Amino acid sequence: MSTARKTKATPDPTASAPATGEQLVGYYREMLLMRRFEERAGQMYGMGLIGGFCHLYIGQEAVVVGLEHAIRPDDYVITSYRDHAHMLARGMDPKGVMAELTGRAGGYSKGKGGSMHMFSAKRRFFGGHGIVAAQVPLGAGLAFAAKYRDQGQVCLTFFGEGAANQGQVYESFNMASLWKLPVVFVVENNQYAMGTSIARAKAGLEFYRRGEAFGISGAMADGMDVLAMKAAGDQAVAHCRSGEGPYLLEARTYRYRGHSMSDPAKYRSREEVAKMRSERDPIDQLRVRLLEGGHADEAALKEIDRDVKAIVAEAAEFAQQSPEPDPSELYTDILAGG
Amino acid sequence: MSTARKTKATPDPTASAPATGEQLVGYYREMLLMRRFEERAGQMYGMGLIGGFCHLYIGQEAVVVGLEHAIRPDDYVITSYRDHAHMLARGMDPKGVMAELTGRAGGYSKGKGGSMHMFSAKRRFFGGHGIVAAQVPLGAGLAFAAKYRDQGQVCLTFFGEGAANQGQVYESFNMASLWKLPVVFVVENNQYAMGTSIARAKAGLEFYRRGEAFGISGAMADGMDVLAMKAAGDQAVAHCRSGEGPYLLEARTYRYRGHSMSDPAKYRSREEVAKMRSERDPIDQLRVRLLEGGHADEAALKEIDRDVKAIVAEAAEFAQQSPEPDPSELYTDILAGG
Amino acid sequence: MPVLTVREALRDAMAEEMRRDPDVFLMGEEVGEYQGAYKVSQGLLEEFGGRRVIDTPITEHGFAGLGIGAGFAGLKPIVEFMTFNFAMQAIDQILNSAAKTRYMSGGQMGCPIVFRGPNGAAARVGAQHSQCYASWYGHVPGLKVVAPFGAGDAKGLLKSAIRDPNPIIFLENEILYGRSFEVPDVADHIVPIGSAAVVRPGSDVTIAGFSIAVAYALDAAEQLAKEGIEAEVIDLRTIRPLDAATICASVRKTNRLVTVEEGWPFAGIGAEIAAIVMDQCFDDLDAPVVRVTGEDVPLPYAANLEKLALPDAARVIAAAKRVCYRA
Amino acid sequence: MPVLTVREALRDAMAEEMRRDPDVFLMGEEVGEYQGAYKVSQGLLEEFGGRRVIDTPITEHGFAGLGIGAGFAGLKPIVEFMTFNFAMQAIDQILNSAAKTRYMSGGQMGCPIVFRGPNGAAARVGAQHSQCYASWYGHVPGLKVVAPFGAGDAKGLLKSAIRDPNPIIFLENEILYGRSFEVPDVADHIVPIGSAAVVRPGSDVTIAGFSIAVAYALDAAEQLAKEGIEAEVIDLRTIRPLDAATICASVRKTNRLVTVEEGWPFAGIGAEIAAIVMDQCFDDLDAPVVRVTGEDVPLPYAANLEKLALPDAARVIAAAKRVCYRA
Ligand SMILES: Cc1ncc(C[n+]2csc(CCOP(=O)(O)OP(=O)(O)O)c2C)c(N)n1
Ligand SMILES: Cc1ncc(C[n+]2csc(CCOP(=O)(O)OP(=O)(O)O)c2C)c(N)n1
Ligand SMILES: [Mg+2]
Ligand SMILES: [Mg+2]
Repeated sequence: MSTARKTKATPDPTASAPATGEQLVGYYREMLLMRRFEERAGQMYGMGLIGGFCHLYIGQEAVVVGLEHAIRPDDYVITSYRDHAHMLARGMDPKGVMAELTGRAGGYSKGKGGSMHMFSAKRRFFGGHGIVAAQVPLGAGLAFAAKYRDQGQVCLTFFGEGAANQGQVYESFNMASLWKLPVVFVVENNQYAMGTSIARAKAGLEFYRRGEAFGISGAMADGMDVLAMKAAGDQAVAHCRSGEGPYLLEARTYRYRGHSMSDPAKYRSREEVAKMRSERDPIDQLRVRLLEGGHADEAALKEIDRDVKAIVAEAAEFAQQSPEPDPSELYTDILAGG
Repeated sequence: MSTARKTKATPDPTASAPATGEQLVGYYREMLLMRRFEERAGQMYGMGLIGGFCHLYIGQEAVVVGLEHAIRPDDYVITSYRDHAHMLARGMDPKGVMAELTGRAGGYSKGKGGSMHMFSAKRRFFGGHGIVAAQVPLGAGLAFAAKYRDQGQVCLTFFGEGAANQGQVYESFNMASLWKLPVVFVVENNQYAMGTSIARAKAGLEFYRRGEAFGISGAMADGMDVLAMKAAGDQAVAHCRSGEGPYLLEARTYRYRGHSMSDPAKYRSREEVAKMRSERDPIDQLRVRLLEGGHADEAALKEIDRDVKAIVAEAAEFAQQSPEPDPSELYTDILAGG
Repeated sequence: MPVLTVREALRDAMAEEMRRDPDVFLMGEEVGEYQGAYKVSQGLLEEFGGRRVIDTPITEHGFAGLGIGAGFAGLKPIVEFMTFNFAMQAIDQILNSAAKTRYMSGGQMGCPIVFRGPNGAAARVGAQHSQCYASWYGHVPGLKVVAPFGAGDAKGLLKSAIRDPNPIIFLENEILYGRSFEVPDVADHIVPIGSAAVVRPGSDVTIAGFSIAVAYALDAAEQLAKEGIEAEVIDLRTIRPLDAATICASVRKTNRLVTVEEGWPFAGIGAEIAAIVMDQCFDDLDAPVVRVTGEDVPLPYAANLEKLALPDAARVIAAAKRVCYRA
Repeated sequence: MPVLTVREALRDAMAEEMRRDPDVFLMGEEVGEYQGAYKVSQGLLEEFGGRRVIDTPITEHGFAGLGIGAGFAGLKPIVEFMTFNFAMQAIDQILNSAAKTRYMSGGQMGCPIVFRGPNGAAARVGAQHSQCYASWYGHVPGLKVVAPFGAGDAKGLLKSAIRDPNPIIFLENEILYGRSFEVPDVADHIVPIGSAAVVRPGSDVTIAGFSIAVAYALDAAEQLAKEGIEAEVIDLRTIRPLDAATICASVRKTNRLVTVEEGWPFAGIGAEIAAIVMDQCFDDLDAPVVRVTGEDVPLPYAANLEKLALPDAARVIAAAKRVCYRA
């Protein structure tokens, strides 16, 4: 019987991955792309070009960028409906993502999946799941496959702190620990599950310690700091890659917008959001670091901004020009070979 | 946000409830009744008088007897399919229980429920549940009702150590802790879930510590010692009754028979079982204590034995004489008032 | 008669029953401070407080089971699922604990509980959020299954459901929440569970549906009337027990039947109705029953495909003409 | 032809496919060391080892999801549910993750997985352990649903299911596990999913059923023959996609149809067949379709009531006579 391994009882806020100036600029570019992409998606939703649910990632960019740089392209990634940025991080084409948001044939799911349900087998992105916490056992299963095939991949399994109360999460913890599956469970703790602040839904220990009962080590990291996330990711991935089994990483982050586009977010004060934005914004923080560290000057950053805007504009354009799926698509892709 | 309350990190094997001679004799009588009842049920199963699944409690008697004496008649009790002894402990009529096993009209469920599905609204026994761990949220719900009505009851919610891996258990822990529900979660750890020994299914901490993540105190107790169970039960119930919320009690026990009557239990050695029986048997242990403490002599114990046998014989007789339910019962009790 | 939205009618039903009976309480995700994900519980936390309007963590399996346990103890829980899609997490508890226990206990143990929330398709929310569960729950003895269309029935049936000693599946529809209907202005408006309503009389063809499908049926009937076909529209209102008598009486008059539902066709409500009607009025049928259903596909997100996947008045009209041999 | 029990046939199917394809693995409660709760996986752990025959904790929701994730990654899991009753814990994953993902991904992401285990009533195991899920799963696009009767079909269909790139619900029957049937003695016995079999030809009435109901149908046919009624018996074998062509061809010949299933009547498989037959061969029907089903009650434990609650040959005979107007 295994017992709990040591868990970092307190987060180490000074942990920070070393990075070259070039890498820092890269992170900046990626985070900015996500920010602008999401802003544009929000606008297009407002214009009626995107329907249904649309969950923006604004504020949380450092989490997925830091972690993506801790893994290999052939590793597995799976997440919830709040998935646009995770796809961009994986290197999926912004055009295909945006066209899926508009429900067009050029979207990653040919328009059939929508914002919450997108995949790229090629980029090893396994969705995009609308059912809260469904991706957690699925992610354990991707890790199971990695281990079964013994090819050394890990699986990053992202879920929200609200999802962390679902029972299937603990079933997955138990199996992942029992079978030493190479899965990093990433709790993106953005403080709210729809209108429910963590304190109202969670009893007991901090999320990163909820694996202890199942012998899973955990740590917390500053989800507003891309280098902290990179450092935490490196550590978590090394743990899994070495065959030691799963790891539980809690990223403390914040979403600036409502839960989805239809949520006015009246359950928190404007001040709370404004304070976060002005003091903790992951992009602003990195921007300062870039300038102060001499890794980039205003002109370079402006150019990145231009580039990113162009990419987003192109994606938006594509997403509006791409035709709706052919009516015949209604009855395709239900079954393989049938 | 609440944090984990202190958990008894190591069980206190010397903890033992004070008991008068009369009480001890009473415990002995109850345990013996359960033992003989189950033996008889096993025989009747062998004779084809009982069908389907039939899960005997032999070996575990100290758990339910010790705990029943820690609660009040108006408290709530709920458990799994391994429920015969829990009903006897609650003071339900052995005739009605046995007649349910034979599927007769005189059974607690008129023969419609069977071994796994029996209830007594009057005795506050809420089943008898065939789906592993289903009773855990249900038990939290009974405790919720107690708290809602503010009448001071607690709910004893029994489940196996195999059931303790089900996700709904952790969902229940979280809610029970969040809302301070007066529920004692009792893990009857009899070492096996069907053919699966604990080590093969459980990662991480001991069961009594699996509530820590949710801020639930726990303790372990010797499930082969009725006084240890009574002492642990007193402590757990006092905790709940005082408004401090749920408590997690793990009883280390052992089942002598197969999982159900159809299990030959080849997954463990005869020696393992024999050792347990000869060294740890809860009834034998109490018998020694009674004799050595001068609370009863051989003659008195023999009389108890006779009484118990008579009760069981009467129950068996009733269970065979009671008619099958009337065919018209097929379509009754589906809905109330319809 | 005052006009209410379905949302308001449902809220009023809960509020009235909570005032009437202190054992009634509401629990679910975001039902309290947020006033309901779709604002159906607007104002209830303010009026009844946190003891009776309870926000749960995201743990459907757990809180459904917890509600059922509370029901066993005699409380009368209303459990809101944010949508019925999420009730799949909890469906074991709904069936094995709520629906079967009365029978398994020989009538001793009841569970007066209402599971409610939106069912079926909303607008562009994709395959995981759009399933219709009417036929699944309708399949199961020990449950009653209700699926109202208008606000009056929503209110009267929900009040009946809350008072009913049995487990009730109460299927709402997100798109209908915002629609307005007249609601009878009586002190205690009750609609009994188990009876369908003829919402439009007609002689040429019967169109039977439930929930939002009634809207398609009524639209279709209007247009059919212009072409000289008088359709009788039946709002089933209750799926289980199904009011076969009302359906068959209508078929005996019109000799033709079209069923309409948003759910998938295979073993759907239309299939059951077709089988019943064949059994009970075979000789009255002048044409085979035609089923209008959601298409047999997971619901697509794309606007054009979603429209193709769901029933509408045009399809009901085509079906009605087909059974009238006027295609 | 060699004679095998259904249990052996299923085991052989898994063993053959595991030998053939290293990506196939088996997981579930007690499938390994215990050799399966009903001994269906006898010998597999010994042959294939713990990497490919995996005992799980009691966490259906979790291990079903884990299996689906492994399927997304291209492995070919066989997930055994000790009984399909316990799959209700996992049904969200089966539908929302396994069945819908291919569609939601525009065809990119597949899930080649088999969920198998006993379905429906066993002997006296009570209401929580006896439900038939054929109509529930049959309802859902994105799944294939298989329910064999004899050992040959059990083997050939399970092999097809394991090779199929789609999620398959494979419904077995505990009582049939011990029954023996001839199994074709070929190297690679495959039965394609989606085709029913006429297992007894006849001209007077068609009797269509699946799983153990085929036994009742065959018994009934024997006895009916003695009374001069020649029944054609159809083993549906696959529930989804249902082989409507074979059923309708038979009905066009016999003009009468009885369906048999152990599940509940409301929106069951019989309802779907009745609706299909009405739609496709209304004019061929000389009598309304009669459904023989499990009674509309949670399954009782008492021996006499259990017998009353389940279909049997006598009821099939009565139904056949009714549609032949020989009652
Ligand atoms: C099983 C299930 N229950 C409820 C919902 C509705 N729902 C969607 S997102 C959400 C909140 C999730 O919060 P969290 O896990 O913290 O993730 P975040 O949205 O903050 O990223 C809820 C309740 C759902 N989609 N699935
Ligand atoms: C959801 C569910 N899964 C599986 C089963 C089959 N089953 C019945 S009892 C059991 C083992 C339970 O073991 P444990 O919880 O330790 O209780 P014990 O039998 O030892 O008292 C299993 C797997 C079931 N009844 N329900
Ligand atoms: Mg959150
Ligand atoms: Mg056990």
